[in-house]
Amino acid sequence: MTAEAPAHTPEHHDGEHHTSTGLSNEKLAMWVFLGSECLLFGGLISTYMFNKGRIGPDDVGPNDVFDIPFTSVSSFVLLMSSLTMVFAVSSIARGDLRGNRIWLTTTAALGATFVAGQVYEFTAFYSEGLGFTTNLFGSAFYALTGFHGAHVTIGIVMLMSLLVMSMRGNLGPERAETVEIIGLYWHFVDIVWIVIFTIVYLFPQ
Amino acid sequence: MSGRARGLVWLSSLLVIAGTIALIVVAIVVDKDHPLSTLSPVGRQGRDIAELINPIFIVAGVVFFLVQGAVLALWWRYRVAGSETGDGEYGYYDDDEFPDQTHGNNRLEIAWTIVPTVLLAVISVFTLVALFALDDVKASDEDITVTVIGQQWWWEYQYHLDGDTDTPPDFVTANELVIPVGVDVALDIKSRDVIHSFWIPKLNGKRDAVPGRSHDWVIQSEEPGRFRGQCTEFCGLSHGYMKMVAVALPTAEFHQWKNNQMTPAEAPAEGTPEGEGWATFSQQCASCHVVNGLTSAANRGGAADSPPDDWDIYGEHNGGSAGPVLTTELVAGAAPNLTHLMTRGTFAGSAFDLYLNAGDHIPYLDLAEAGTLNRGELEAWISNAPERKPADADDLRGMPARTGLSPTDIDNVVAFLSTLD
Amino acid sequence: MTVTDRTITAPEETLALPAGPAIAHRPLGIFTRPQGSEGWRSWLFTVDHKRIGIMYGAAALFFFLVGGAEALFIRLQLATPNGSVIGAGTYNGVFTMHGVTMVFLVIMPMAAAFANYLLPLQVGARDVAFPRLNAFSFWCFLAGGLLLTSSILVGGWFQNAPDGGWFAYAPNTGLLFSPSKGIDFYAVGLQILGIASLVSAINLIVTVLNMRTPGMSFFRMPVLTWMLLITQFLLLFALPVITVALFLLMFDRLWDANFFNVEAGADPLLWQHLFWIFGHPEVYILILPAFGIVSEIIPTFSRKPLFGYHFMVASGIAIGFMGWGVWAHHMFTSGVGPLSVAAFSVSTMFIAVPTGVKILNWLATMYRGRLRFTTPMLYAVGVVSMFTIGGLSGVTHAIAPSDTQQTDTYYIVAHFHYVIFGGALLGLFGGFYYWWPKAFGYKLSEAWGKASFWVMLIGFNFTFGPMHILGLQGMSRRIATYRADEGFALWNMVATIGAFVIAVGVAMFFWNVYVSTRNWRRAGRPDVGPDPWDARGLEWMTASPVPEHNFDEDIQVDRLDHFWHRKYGKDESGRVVRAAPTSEIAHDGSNTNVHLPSPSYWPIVLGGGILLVGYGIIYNLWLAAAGLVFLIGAIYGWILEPADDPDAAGHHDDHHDDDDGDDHGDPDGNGGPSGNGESASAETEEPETEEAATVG
Amino acid sequence: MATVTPDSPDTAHSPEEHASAGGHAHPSNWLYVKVAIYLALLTAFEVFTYFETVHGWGDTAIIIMLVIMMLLKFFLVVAFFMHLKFDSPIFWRLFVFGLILAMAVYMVMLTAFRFW
Ligand code: HEA
Ligand code: HEA
Ligand code: HEC
Ligand code: CUA
Ligand SMILES: [Cu+2]
Repeated sequence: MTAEAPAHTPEHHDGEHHTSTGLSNEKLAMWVFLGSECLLFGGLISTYMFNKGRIGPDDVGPNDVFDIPFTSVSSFVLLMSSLTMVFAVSSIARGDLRGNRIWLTTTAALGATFVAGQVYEFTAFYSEGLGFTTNLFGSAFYALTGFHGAHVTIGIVMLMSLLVMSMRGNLGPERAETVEIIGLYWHFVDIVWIVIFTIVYLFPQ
Repeated sequence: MSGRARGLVWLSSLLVIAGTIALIVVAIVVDKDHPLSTLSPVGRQGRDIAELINPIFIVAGVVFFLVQGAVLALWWRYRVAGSETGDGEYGYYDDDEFPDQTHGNNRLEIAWTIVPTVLLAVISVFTLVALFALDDVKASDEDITVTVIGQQWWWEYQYHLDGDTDTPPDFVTANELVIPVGVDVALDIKSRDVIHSFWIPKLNGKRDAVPGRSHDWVIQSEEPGRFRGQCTEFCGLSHGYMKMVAVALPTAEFHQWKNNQMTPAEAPAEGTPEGEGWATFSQQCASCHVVNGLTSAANRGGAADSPPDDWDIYGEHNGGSAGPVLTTELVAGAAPNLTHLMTRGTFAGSAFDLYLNAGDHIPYLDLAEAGTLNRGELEAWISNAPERKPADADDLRGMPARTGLSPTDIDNVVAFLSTLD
Repeated sequence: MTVTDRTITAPEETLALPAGPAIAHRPLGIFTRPQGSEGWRSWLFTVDHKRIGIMYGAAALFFFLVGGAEALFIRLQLATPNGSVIGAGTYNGVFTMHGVTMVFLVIMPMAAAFANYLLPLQVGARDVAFPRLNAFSFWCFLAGGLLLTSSILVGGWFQNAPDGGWFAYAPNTGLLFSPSKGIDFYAVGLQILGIASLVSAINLIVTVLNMRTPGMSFFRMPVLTWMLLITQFLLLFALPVITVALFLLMFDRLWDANFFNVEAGADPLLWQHLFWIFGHPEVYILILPAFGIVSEIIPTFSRKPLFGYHFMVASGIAIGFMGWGVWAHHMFTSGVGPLSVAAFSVSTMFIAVPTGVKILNWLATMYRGRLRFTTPMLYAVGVVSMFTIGGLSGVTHAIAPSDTQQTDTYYIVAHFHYVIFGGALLGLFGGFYYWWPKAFGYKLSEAWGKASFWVMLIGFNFTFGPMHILGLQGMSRRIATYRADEGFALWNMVATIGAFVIAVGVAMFFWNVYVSTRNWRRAGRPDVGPDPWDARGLEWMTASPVPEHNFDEDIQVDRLDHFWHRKYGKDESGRVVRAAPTSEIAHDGSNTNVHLPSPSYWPIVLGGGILLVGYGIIYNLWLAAAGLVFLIGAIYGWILEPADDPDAAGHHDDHHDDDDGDDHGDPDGNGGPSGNGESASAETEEPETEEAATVG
Repeated sequence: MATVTPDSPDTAHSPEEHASAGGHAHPSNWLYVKVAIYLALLTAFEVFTYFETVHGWGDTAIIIMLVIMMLLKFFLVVAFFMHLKFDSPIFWRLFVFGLILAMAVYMVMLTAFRFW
């Protein structure tokens, strides 16, 4: 070989994206990541369960602050955002870009409603005397729900980004999988809340 | 490398390995009797543990020699002599040197899965038996129970002669835990700040002192003696200097010691060096140190002469023997009760000897007569403790420097302390 | 200093990094991708798994010097009773940083070096699944490492170094008891390192699952690939646990939360559980890569296939599984109940079974082999021998009652240095010698290598052997000094001398690298050939150093040790004979038409952002907020970046580049005619061999 | 070197199984709506138990019921919304492995505090 640029002989296997399992890398990565997230939320939930009762008799406890009807509604909102997310995925798979945009927006809006509810809840609790530093219940509660809220927020940001891409014409049916993957994340955040809602709010204290 | 040189390396390494092993064996067998050795137990629990582990050491030793022997034998037997730089035609090996290409042997694999499994199953049976037996030893309720409180970086012992840890202790001492020979003494191990670990290797294994928790432990010595210990959970700056001593006394002497401990101190006459020392002490030191009969929580607003009345770790009785402590001072404020300082052989977390030439002198009460006061160390301690033993005095952890004291003051204080026997 | 003196193929070159027109700047500004494969900038922006692997290795070696220097300070301080070389405060920082550095900044990144370099090669892939993310992992790791290490210096020598021990037990690490910034550095640093490892774990798992070359079924993968895969799974599931623990600690320290505030009713054992649920899998994260390396080296130099391949794989998996059920053996004295102690004691013991299977299979591989004790082989056999010692002392710890005597003594210190130094580190060093020719095109000197091995081995045994005795004699760990009358003086002195002998051995390794490189260059950079050891894995089936595109064409694998079986067959009598010369089988790296993912600015930018956030959390939350904004900007830059440089050569993206899928169907992604007219290999200084690109 | 027959490839291992990814049918929107209705009903019932507590059921009974409903909801979302029911079993295994590991490890940890 000489110093000149070598000839470009085309590779015979074209740039086809085939993988050993036939599954896409991105989706596989997301599932692997979600497997890992189980341990993260598991740790936070156990920390909460371990600590919620470790408060003095006169301390602010779960029964003093929880407003179950309110939280039930916001939980329901988040639950339904999973449905709209599914619609977003199926619409883009069908090539229905308008529908996709509508459902993405709805999902993000429902998510935002949930986060807003959480912010409201936090301020209400705070005014009732439960701060992050008040006691172990407070610390554990805010840490757990705060982590979840952060996850939802990141999800909303991703949905909005998708929306912007879609508006600019960069989110066609060929990218349905991107939407699906972000959807997986979204659903995961939802199922985490299913667990949190039951364990944190509904379990008899 | 030439074959010769290689042989030399081979030989010398063998020698080194063999030598090391020999040294280890010698060290373990002959060199047993160290003050903290786990290999020469004196307490029943320590002995039980040793009896459990010694055969396991032997099993491990057998596996060790089998594996190392196999490595050496394979090396010796199957080594390809000659050049190892790999000038074979196709790379590293010449083409005709092929051993049998065995891929495996299921029977062998199963065998060497099962054999260790069985071996370990046997070991675990013994382990479990020993474990629950050791756990089972609970001193009866009326026996002496000592609440052991770790704090940065010394130990406090609160003696409950009736075994009831819910009432105020009969007396409080520090760093040297005195027990009667042959008796299982129950310990109730706690901490005032961070995690420590109480360990007198010759008597029993260790048990962590975890704040907010209370751990039961038992300690027993079959012979009289002074046994060294060391805090073994890393607890901050002076962890290395946080030691302790257990002293086992024959029953009669133990009672003598105990009765002495319950006697309050008396104020020295005014005008004497001791009296001067007491005056200085009451200004400079009594804010932290209790001397029963002389100082107490009084200096902080409590009643004089009252026995130390705070023994909880946290909660309403914040503080411990030094009296109420503000929560912001959680970690500090407690200081060793000095009422019978001179009956101890060591001070400041047993990091320093209180007496010179005392050796392992027994009985305990005679320590003062047997040795001479380690005056230099004590004076150095009083004038600048953090220099002798690192401390965080600003954060009220450890004893602050008293550099304001003149040499005479210190002499007087030491004279006063010498009366505390 | 034997360097194979092959035919001289190229003129002598200097090692200086070429400053040539490496990165061309083009009008799209930050949204173009950098280009080119030489010069230091090409390393900063590379997404090539091999270069990333090499950078991991280099960084790990650097940190090894740091951690080793700390170890030497420990040994100096402890050499004599009442030592006063460094004070107690500094000592606490030194041993904590030593432990943290060695575990998180030496062994783990060294393993990552091999994982990055070798995993794709061993499964016959062109690169990892997500090359840019891979680069990000490295820079993120480096950010975390530098942040942690900087704690030694900021605000004065060891004033702000973490000083709570590497497992940082609460509440000693709370603000009340540890008011310096040290624990903040610890928490933030480990958090950053955790992100790096987690991202890399996901990446490598997907790589192994998805990027295998045709025919490379799971049970045709080399054992190293298996062990690295298991390691990645352990990381995947263990890291979130310590993430939780570290967050709780940070919340306590930063915002007065109560998780470890005993006064508020907290139980400090929570930290211990969370730490060791992570911590025990972590120790297998440290050892499994080395087990994999040993499983590659021993067959090669025994000239036999690995004995009991399936059992080796299965035992690795078993170790990975069982590693999750034993964590409380670090807490036998901390007050967990007797039932827990019993359960964890027994479960711990049985880990000896799968590990023993490994040891015995290695021995069986050597049995009736043709053993050649090259340097890598010495290291591998060293692992078999030394790890066993550490493993056996591990089993004695598992006996819970006797562990109450051993825990937190030097007996434990001896145990874990035997398994970590004698197992993990020796294995990884063996790996350096073994794959060095693959990565750089020349072998390290055997003479220096062997000498350095023996010096290290002897020093190692003199350092840590006596610690068994010290521990049983009652010497506690983490004590800055000990009393003269405690009887520890002799063996401590021996250990200190041993440590300096190790240091000489380590220095000899670095010297070896230097002289071997020099000699090789002086000799005109002789070609070591694709397969210098007559080895078995696919990585040996391509040129050395590995060309940027790895393989000239996809390999169709038809069995375990595919490459070996292409080289050798059997004649009628069943004797093994050569079937074809290596040169015919191995790729020569001449296919320059493979399109590779373009380099990218963003991974390193993101790493910088993370560093900013890290310091911000420690010193000033406004800075952290600014860093976060920067970070988010960088993430969008990353996403918006075109999949390909429009000017770059080549046409087809050989595989997915990224996680976001943004690269598909990018309108102008498939670049037109190559503006600079260079492909990766055309730019190398030495067209003949392509070595320079990787070596420089 | 005499006639060389190359080693025959090992037949013990069948070549890699390729999951046919293209084939999975996307369920219809109506199915999703049905799932959502179930989810809503379950949630309603969950919340109902909370108020019913006031009338005094046993705590354990309530907890068991809540956990069952929680798991139902959980797996409904996972199976249908996240497509795990229709998608490659590899995803399922990866995710469930993490899930079970998390549950096992943390449950052992929590019970160790309480009972052991
Ligand atoms: C590379 C890392 C590594 C590895 C692989 C291991 C492997 C093992 N470890 Fe170790 N360990 C550490 C790193 C490691 N450890 C560290 C860093 C610490 C201290 C943390 C700290 O406190 O700072 C520690 C601490 C530690 C403790 C806690 C001690 C204490 O603090 O009180 C225990 C207790 O059980 C333990 C046990 C074991 C066991 C049983 C194994 C087993 O996996 C070993 C199995 C191997 C063999 C047994 C040898 C080969 C087997 C045969 C030849 C078969 C035949 C054998 C028999 C039948 C016995 N280790
Ligand atoms: C992970 C791997 C690892 C490795 C490789 C090592 C390597 C070494 N360790 Fe390790 N060590 C740990 C992990 C490791 N250690 C851990 C986890 C702890 C527990 C920490 C804790 O308790 O929190 C510990 C604790 C520990 C202690 C106990 C401290 C204490 O409890 O008080 C000691 C004491 O001797 C020690 C010594 C050594 C020595 C002498 C080496 C030697 O092998 C080092 C050899 C390397 C060198 C000597 C480097 C060579 C350097 C040069 C040639 C030149 C110097 C360079 C410059 C100045 C730039 N270590
Ligand atoms: C702010 C509190 C404080 C003051 C004031 C103080 N000390 Fe101390 N002292 C301590 C603490 C805490 C210890 C335990 C330190 C250690 O072992 O690390 C201690 C230990 C001692 C010991 C060793 C006790 C033993 O049993 O081991 C002696 C003796 C002593 N102090 C004497 C004095 C004298 C004399 C003064 C005054 C001149 C004084 N102290 C003032 C807190 C104090
Ligand atoms: Cu107290 Cu260590
Ligand atoms: Cu462990």
